[in-house]
Amino acid sequence: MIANKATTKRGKPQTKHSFYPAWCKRCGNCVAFCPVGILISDEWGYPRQVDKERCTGCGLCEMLCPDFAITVGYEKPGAVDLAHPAAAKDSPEVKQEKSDAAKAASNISPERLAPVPREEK
Amino acid sequence: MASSKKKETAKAKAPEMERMEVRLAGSGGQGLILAGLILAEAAGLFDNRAVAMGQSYGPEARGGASKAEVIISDQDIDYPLATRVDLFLALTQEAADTYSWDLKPDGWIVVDSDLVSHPPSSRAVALPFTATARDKLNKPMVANVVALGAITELTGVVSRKALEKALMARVPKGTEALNKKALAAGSKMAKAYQASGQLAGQEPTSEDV
Amino acid sequence: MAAGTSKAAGKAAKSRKGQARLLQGNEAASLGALAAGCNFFAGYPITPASEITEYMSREMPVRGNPFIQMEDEIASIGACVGASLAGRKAMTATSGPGFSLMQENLGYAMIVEAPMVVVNVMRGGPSTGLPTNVAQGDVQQARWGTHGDHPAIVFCPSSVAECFELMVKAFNTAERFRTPVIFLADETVAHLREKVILPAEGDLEVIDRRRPTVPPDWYVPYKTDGSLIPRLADLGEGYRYHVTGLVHDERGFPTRRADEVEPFYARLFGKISRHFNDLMLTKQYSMDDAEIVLISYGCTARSCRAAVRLGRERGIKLGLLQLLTLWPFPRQAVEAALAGRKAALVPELNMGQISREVKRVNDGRTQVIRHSKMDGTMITPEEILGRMREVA
Amino acid sequence: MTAVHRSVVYDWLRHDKKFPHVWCPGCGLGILLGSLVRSLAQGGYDKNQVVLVSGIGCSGRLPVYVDVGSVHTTHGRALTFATGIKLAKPELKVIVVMGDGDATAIGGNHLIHAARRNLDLTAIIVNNLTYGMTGGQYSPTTPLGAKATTAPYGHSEPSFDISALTVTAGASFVARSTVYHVTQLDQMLSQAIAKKGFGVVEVLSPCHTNYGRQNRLGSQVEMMKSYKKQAVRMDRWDKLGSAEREGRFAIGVLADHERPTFWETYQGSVDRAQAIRKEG
Repeated sequence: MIANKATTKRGKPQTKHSFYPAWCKRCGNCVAFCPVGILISDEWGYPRQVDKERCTGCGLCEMLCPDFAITVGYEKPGAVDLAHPAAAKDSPEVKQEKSDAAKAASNISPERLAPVPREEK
Repeated sequence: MASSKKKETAKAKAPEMERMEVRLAGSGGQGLILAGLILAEAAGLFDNRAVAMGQSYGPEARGGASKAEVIISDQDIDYPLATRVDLFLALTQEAADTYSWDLKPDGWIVVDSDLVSHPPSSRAVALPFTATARDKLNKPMVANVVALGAITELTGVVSRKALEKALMARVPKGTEALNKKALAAGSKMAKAYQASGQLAGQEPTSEDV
Repeated sequence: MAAGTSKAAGKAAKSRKGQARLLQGNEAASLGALAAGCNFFAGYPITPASEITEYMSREMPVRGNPFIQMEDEIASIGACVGASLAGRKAMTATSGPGFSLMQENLGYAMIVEAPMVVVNVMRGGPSTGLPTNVAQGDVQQARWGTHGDHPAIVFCPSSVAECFELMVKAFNTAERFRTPVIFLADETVAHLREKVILPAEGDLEVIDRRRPTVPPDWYVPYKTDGSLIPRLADLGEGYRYHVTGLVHDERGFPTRRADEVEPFYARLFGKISRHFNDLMLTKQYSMDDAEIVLISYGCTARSCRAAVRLGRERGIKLGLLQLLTLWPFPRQAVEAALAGRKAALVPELNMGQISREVKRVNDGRTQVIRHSKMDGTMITPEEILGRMREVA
Repeated sequence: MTAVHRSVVYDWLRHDKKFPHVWCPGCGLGILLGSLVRSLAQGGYDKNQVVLVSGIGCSGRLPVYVDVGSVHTTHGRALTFATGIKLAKPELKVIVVMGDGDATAIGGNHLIHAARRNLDLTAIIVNNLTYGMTGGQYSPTTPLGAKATTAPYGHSEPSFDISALTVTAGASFVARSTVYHVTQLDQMLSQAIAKKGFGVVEVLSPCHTNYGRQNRLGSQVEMMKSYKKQAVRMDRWDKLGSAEREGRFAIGVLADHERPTFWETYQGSVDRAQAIRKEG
């Protein structure tokens, strides 16, 4: 069934995250609840995938995204994600990237970025 | 006006009727609203006159004074409530007391002879509706129909035929014979009353007015 | 007696169309609704409107149509709006306290343009007031009861026959203009029984709402042609659109853009004001040579008719303008009725809710006098004639 | 039952209504919206046969995003409108989305009567323990002692248990879940929608903007993590003592039974009425 899909080193189908920054409100649900911890917030609070190989394709990030800003699909065979080359399990680069992003994100609270709409009933 | 109608028969083409106001009063549960409906349908649907009927609406379902008012006319009825009542029927003392303040001086006053000990006027015709229904027909609840039969016979407010048709259209199935009997009993007592000459000397005196 | 009544009513409903019948105002209103195609009823019992709810509970199941007694009046009108959007001709019936409760959802029906008929049988108020007595105190409430500025269409019968005729008119108006219509009766008329001759079924004009004819993809729910009345698609018919009580754009989605809000209100008012002439119903009695004119509505118009008759017998040249439409206020008819008269008397069972409108449209040359009564009983013809000395 | 893919939501969302939607970043309503759409798609319902009805409040804005017939009604009255729609067209799938204030305060009477009548409706009650849209006033589900803009010194009323209330009132199906337990939520919604009769799903959803901020519960992430700790599945809940239940709540199906719906019993009246009328 998944024969036409690219696979990881372990033979699982290779997933592909698509993010829609236009719909994303940078709430951080996907980052907080990814069971394998492969999503991070960038310095603006937008999510980004750092370890494609370990993605199980569970789709929790998609279901817990209140804004329909993530879809988890499958990589086509042979496709190369130039932005996120496959990274080893929390390699030093990934660790560094995660901590940089966390630092940047901590300075910007989501509430400040997106003012809370308020209206009377 | 009422006296001019006295001799009217069911078969004759009814003469032009000016506004005639009928009030049927009693206590809730005596079936006076139903009697009003039957009278109104008799006049409206079978005698083919204009008719309007109002009734008292109170919080009580049973007991208390209740009334139905039927306005009958050959013209359009403009004001739909009674202003000066031409024919007043009272089946209880309370109803006779409560609803007798706007009667026409020369109007008909008919009361139940047992339940109304103090009629609103000495001219009042007192007849034993309830007693007849209870003792002769064994159905106290048809007192209203007995009374309808009597007032129709006395006043000719509707034709006898129309009343009978209206009554048959309204009463529950299986009670037609009983109701016809009640109607006949009412007519009979009215005829007897007329025959007894008690109506003579009934014209209003200055004391009544 | 109850059994007898229902049996007779049921039999009558079937066989006696076009024949003389003795009907109560509430019954005639119900029959008018059925004749106009009413096929949904939700209500909550209240004196003096309960007879309508009872009548509908007998007739709707016979026709296989829904009847439901809801938990309150708010729910009743809510259900009616929902049913209306799903394509039904809906009606609810109530009296003052219930009508007060309905106001918010009446405004909702107004803004989403859901056709339906709301019956308010007026009784004495405010609050529980005089539940079984007659009054005409809800005239201005029917116009201004719900918040926000909006048009209102209100019909007011004065007889059992008019209960039937105006109810048919109310449904037709609601469907034609896509708007809730208020049927404002009073206790006297609602409880009054009169002989009426109902028109045969085929003789009635019955209007249905205009539904979209375009395929669903092309449907723009609140876009209109010249009539300003948008076409209404039934829910569940493939036209998947949005309905909201928020001010909305042509597509039905909430908007706060000034350039969309303004045209929205303009259309809401315009669709009614453009057809004023079809809406404003009046009747005239002895108006040709009248020196003093009575302007009245509802049961009080009956008192006025008697007063005209009795007055003329006594040499007073009285005439009557009866308002069958209270809102939009029949300004032209009232202006014409006032022109050249010595005086106008406006008898009503409130402290002057229509007389203030008469005064508003009066050009100032005619003396307008209000005659108010608020004791829970009707104004008698003699009371009206009693005011003639000060008028003349 | 073949599972539909998650991406089916994009077929059901209204793309002429501009996303991002109106809710705050991290609001659980977006998660519920996805879950609801997945459940509808999963059930194989025709978009043309689904009507979404809502009241007023943050939850009231939900139907506008779904490409079905959608009716955004007045505060607390969504169930009454839904009643009318359902009776007018019994073949429609009518789903009502309400907030806790909407459903249990101003609309509390409608809720219990809809449950009593057992109308064939699905009521989704989004419980965020507060009036979110109007700024965080207390609602009937705000816990005793919690802070609200109208309870600055702590709330002094006990709260409603929505699920228990609707079970008692006679709903055919009652379940509780949270937006954190999203896969379970999908299931509960599917079951409720498929259920003949009045189905209720109480969905706990964080309002970090108002409730969370006032009660120092942190962001929606912390609040959702607390759901994870507090929520106990029904089979385990039954075994807990009252002390262990303190500060926790059960999730799962609380009631699921067969009862005739209003429309079914009303057909009895229709048959009797028509039979009597035929006799004359």
